[in-house]
Amino acid sequence: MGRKRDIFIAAIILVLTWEVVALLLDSMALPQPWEVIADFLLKIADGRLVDDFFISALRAVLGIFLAFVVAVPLGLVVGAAPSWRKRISPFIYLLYPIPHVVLLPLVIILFGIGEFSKIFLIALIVFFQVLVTTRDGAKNIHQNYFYSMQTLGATPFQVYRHLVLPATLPKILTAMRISIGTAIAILFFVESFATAKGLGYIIMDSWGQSDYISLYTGIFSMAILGFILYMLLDRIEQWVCRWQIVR
Amino acid sequence: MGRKRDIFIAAIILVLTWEVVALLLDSMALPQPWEVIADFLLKIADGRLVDDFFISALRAVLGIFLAFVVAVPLGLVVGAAPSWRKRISPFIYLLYPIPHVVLLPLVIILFGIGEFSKIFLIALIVFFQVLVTTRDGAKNIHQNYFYSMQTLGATPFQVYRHLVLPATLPKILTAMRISIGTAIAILFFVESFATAKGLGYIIMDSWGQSDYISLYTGIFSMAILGFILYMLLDRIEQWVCRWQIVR
Amino acid sequence: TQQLRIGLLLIEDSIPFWVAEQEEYYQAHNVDVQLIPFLSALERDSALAAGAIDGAISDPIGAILFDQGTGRLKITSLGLGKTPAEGVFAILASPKSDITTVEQLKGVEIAVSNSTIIEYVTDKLLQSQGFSPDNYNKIEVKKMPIRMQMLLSNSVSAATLPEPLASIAVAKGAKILLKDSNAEQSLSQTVIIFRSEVLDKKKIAVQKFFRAYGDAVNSINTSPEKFRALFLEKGRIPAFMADSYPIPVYPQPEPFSVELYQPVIQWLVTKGLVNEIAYAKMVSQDFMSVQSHDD
Amino acid sequence: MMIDIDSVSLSYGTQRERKEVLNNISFAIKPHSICAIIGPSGCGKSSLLFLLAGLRQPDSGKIVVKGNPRRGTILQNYGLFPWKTVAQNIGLGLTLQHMNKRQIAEKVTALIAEMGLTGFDKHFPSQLSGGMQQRVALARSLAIDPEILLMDEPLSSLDALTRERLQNLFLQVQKNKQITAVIVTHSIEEAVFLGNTIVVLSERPAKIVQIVDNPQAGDLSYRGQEHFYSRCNMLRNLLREDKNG
Amino acid sequence: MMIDIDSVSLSYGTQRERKEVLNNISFAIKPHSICAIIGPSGCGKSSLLFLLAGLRQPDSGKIVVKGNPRRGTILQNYGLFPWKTVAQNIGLGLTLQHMNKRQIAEKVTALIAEMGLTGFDKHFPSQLSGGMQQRVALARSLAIDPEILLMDEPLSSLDALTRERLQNLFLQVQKNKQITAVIVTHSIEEAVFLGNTIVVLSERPAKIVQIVDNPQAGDLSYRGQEHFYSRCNMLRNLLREDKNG
Ligand SMILES: Nc1ncnc2c1ncn2[C@@H]1O[C@H](COP(=O)(O)OP(=O)(O)OP(=O)(O)O)[C@@H](O)[C@H]1O
Ligand SMILES: Nc1ncnc2c1ncn2[C@@H]1O[C@H](COP(=O)(O)OP(=O)(O)OP(=O)(O)O)[C@@H](O)[C@H]1O
Ligand SMILES: [Mg+2]
Ligand SMILES: [Mg+2]
Repeated sequence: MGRKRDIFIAAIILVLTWEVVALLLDSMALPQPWEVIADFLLKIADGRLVDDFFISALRAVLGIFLAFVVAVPLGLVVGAAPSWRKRISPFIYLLYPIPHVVLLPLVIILFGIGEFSKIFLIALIVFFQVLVTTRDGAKNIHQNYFYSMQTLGATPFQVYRHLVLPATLPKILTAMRISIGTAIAILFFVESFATAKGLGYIIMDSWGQSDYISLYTGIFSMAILGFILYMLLDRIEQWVCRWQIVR
Repeated sequence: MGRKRDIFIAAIILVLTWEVVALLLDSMALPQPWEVIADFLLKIADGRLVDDFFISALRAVLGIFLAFVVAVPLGLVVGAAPSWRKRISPFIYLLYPIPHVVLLPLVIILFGIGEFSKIFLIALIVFFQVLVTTRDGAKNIHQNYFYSMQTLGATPFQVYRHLVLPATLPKILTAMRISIGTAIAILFFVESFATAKGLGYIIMDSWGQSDYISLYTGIFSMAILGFILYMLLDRIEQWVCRWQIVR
Repeated sequence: TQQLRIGLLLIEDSIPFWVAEQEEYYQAHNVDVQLIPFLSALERDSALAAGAIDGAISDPIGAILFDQGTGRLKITSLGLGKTPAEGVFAILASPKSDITTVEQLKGVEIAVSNSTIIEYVTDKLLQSQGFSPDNYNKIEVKKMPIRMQMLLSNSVSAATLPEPLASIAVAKGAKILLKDSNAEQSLSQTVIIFRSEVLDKKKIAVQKFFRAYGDAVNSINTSPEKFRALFLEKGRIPAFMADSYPIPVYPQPEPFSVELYQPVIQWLVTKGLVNEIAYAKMVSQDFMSVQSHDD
Repeated sequence: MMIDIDSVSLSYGTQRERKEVLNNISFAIKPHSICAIIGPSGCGKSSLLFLLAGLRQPDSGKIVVKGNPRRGTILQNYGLFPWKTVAQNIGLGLTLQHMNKRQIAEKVTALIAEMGLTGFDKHFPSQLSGGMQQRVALARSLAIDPEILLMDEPLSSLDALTRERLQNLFLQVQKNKQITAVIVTHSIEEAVFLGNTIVVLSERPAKIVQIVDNPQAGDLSYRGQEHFYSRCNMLRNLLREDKNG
Repeated sequence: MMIDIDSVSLSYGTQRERKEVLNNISFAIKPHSICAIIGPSGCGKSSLLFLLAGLRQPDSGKIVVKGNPRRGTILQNYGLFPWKTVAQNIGLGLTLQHMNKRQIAEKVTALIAEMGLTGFDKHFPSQLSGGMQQRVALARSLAIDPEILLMDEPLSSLDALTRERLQNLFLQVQKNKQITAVIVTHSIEEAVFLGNTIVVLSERPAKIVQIVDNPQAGDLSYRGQEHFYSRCNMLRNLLREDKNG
């Protein structure tokens, strides 16, 4: 399949670039790929990394899920209904640009130091990205579609179900892609308290010890985790957005 | 104007909510709004905060600018040309989900510890969000528009100039919104080395001293900075997307 | 003239560096020193790894972990911490817990930062009280402010914190159970480290730097109050203890001693974090010999 | 279902740049009759239909519809949902009314056959030709058994034969179900064949040029008669005179 | 500009579910003539035009156009750019050819006037009626002075009078500039009035039913003559027979 080949070529190019840069820089801060891949395979083989991988995956996915469950419906309503948009947008604009990781102490007070705080923090950060993307997507639906719905006597809920949601779906998938990147990228932060498991923990722990090979093993694992999620998402997109492909 | 009123109401509601939560929690981790606002006004009045505000704004804006200059053209091409999309997407999928802040040592090797490293790090993180959003936007342009361009004998560049760019503009603005949020939110990270200026520095520094009033003054300033940028963006949108409003 | 870029954390240990700059001792000794502030050890180590700074202020654990026996850097001098009294760490109990004695820490979770001086001091303090490693549990919380906040909100019952956070926590009701300033021997020190490459290539500059540093130490020790403002600013001392906070007596730069080195390397080896590294390989003696004691 | 249009006016644009589109339009549509609206391109026919469908409010005047009849509407640009298949698009109105799935499927299948779209039920609108899309839109508005049917050039993209067949089909349904219908058309022949009354509008801003009574409309044999052609010519002249004078 | 269509076939869909649309179509279009294509809705007329415009490639067979003539094309759905004003849309082809701004403005203004769109130059397509949008599309393809003009139902949304006026305008331009034109239309009258040759296609998959020579086409007085009507009836019968038999 052409797709598999493209991925393979991309991976090769990335590793080669990495190798060349590592050789040129010759610095402990960028180990060579073979060192990292050997470390990665070793840790996978002896099972150490497997747990971390799955626990991080779970945290990221649950965080994204939590954010979507709230942000998508809200984004659809805020985007599609101008009166809501006017009222809610100032909140988004005031609350989005603050660094939510700094609110960690607050999150801990509210939800304790368990898993939920971690998932909540991921959800909180992803939430705004999903909200803004969904809102902007729903805003740009052509008025004629609303007219068609209206002439068919749709209730407001039906308008969301049959028009706003499917029309915004491609943008929601974009939001999902951005979320995956963000959620994984902030694991290193949310896994720096009250846990000794997870790719984020590995990264911070090795970074603290200046163990750059482990650090890059963590990064490498995250790239793979993200990649797997992206592939899944592409599958989903091919299914739910069939109508865009056939045209 | 209704808009100003909406913003005002939103601000009031936020401050009131904050007040109530602060009173309920009664924790140093969440000071009361009046303490923070007083501190903010004092620091603005004596000029201390003004520098920080502008230097942070500059770093964020330059980072976003740098990211856009590269990511938008790339995203347009990758989105609109299926062959490019197939080839470049694996790179995006492999490189996006890694926590780019962890690449700090690498960035420092390449660009030193001066201003440029800070701006570059912001740009790097924002880059992928813009790339993904632009790409997905350009992907969803209806084939008929391409046919129209083709019948008019447009060169590939003209297709981008007259079709792909304007059609993707609403999504690019969405990307801009997400970038603003992200860029400001990661200031706290990029301003924690080799600088003693900036809102991010204030936040991390006060956090380190558990000076939560200063911390929230920093957060508060960031919210305002973001808000100002969002208002500017809404203005720009009203101008460049006139055709969407009139319909 | 050769330039030295030195990474500093905003702690009281780095005051002599700033004093030397303010009093123009670097110029006096004809060395160009650029001081670069960092908010945490992580960014400092990144800059060090990237070669963007030549030297830094650090702690022995961090320095040895960074080096890993590769000879990338050397501990060039001791900063604060020669005597136990200069210790800055404390194990504290949460305001809302009923823990009041060290004994009650048994079986309790203590928030620390793994593989750092924090964990080291915690182990040492508790073991000096007769605890065995399985008497207590450590819970990982990397970021200092979060650890403190967790302590104050009773999310954890105990935590190890450095000054000035320990004092702030006490002011908020936390109870000090153990302090390394009360220990029988010095447990925590700061050290000045340089990259080996720099020590080779800019030997003279480093020597000059230490002379300037020594001058600054003298100035501070002679009239500490003169530098209180600078001390409060660069040491990031919270306002509520600004006036009462004692300015320590800074020692002249001197080599990091074997006595201080041994327990650290042993702890690291026992934990499996590094292989044994010979004292002479890690610690440099060269730069103090030229030190003139002109006070 | 009596529809009463009472001194309706409408403008587009901002205060600064107003374009008047409908200028004091009044007429009534008798229950169970077909009203055809003709007029030059851009005069305001679609705008008038928007008002009748309740999609916009007039600047002044009012539109009174007795009771709360089920309305079927076909907009000029089909308004199909690209993410729904032909069958889903046609059945949408019924789905919204919570009719059960089997009944919907039956009704949709019958309509697809009548529209000559058999075999295309699982296609998306983008896979259809222009005329096929238009037939889907027609089927969708017929599916809900409307009491009032508002149609904006519903057959404009169809070839002559298909068009005639669907005109006949429409007439039959309209008579059986006693539908009150408004059809905007640019085909004078279509207006004369279908419209019990024909409303002739002037250039923008649209005023009523004349309301023509057309008692023979809907008679299948009408199309061949001489009377039919003279009617058409009369309307053509009306339009031409309005344009020139 | 001779256009030669040689045993062209086309299918849509996947291997599993193929729909044949064009079945072995061959005919030639004489230079400087107008070729009208008629056939039932959904038979494949637009698809054939796509092939002529080079927007798709046939599955088999080939289309030969001598030289590299400037082609103007009007697709069935107008294909206007919603983010460009009327003036920008009409001038787009010229802008792409780097003509200077003043010349473009002049040409565009003249075309806007001819299309009866004066005053709408700064409007966006969404602010126009269906027929006005169609006129903009026509103007856009005329602006580039095409040597070949391919039009898919270019006048379908226009009222009878505007339509006739634009047919006459088109004829005049076609003769002056010696354009070779292909017009897909569902109006038999339009095909007979404009088409020097009329290609009649069958139901999908489209085969050629007959190629009708129509020497009187383009004669302004033709429309009134009896001969005109009998031609129309002949074509209507051709189509009907194909459908039924
Ligand atoms: N993208 C597509 N995918 C699948 N089938 C298609 C596609 N485009 C067109 N078709 C099919 O091709 C056939 C011919 O379509 P085409 O648009 O050429 O018809 P047409 O003769 O122009 O019809 P009309 O007069 O209604 O415009 C139709 O049956 C249609 O369903
Ligand atoms: N959203 C809008 N904003 C501004 N002007 C508009 C808008 N919609 C329609 N118009 C104007 O209103 C006038 C009438 O439009 P309308 O669509 O009602 O015409 P129509 O009679 O249906 O024409 P056609 O036969 O071409 O479809 C046109 O001049 C058009 O420019
Ligand atoms: Mg209309
Ligand atoms: Mg067609």
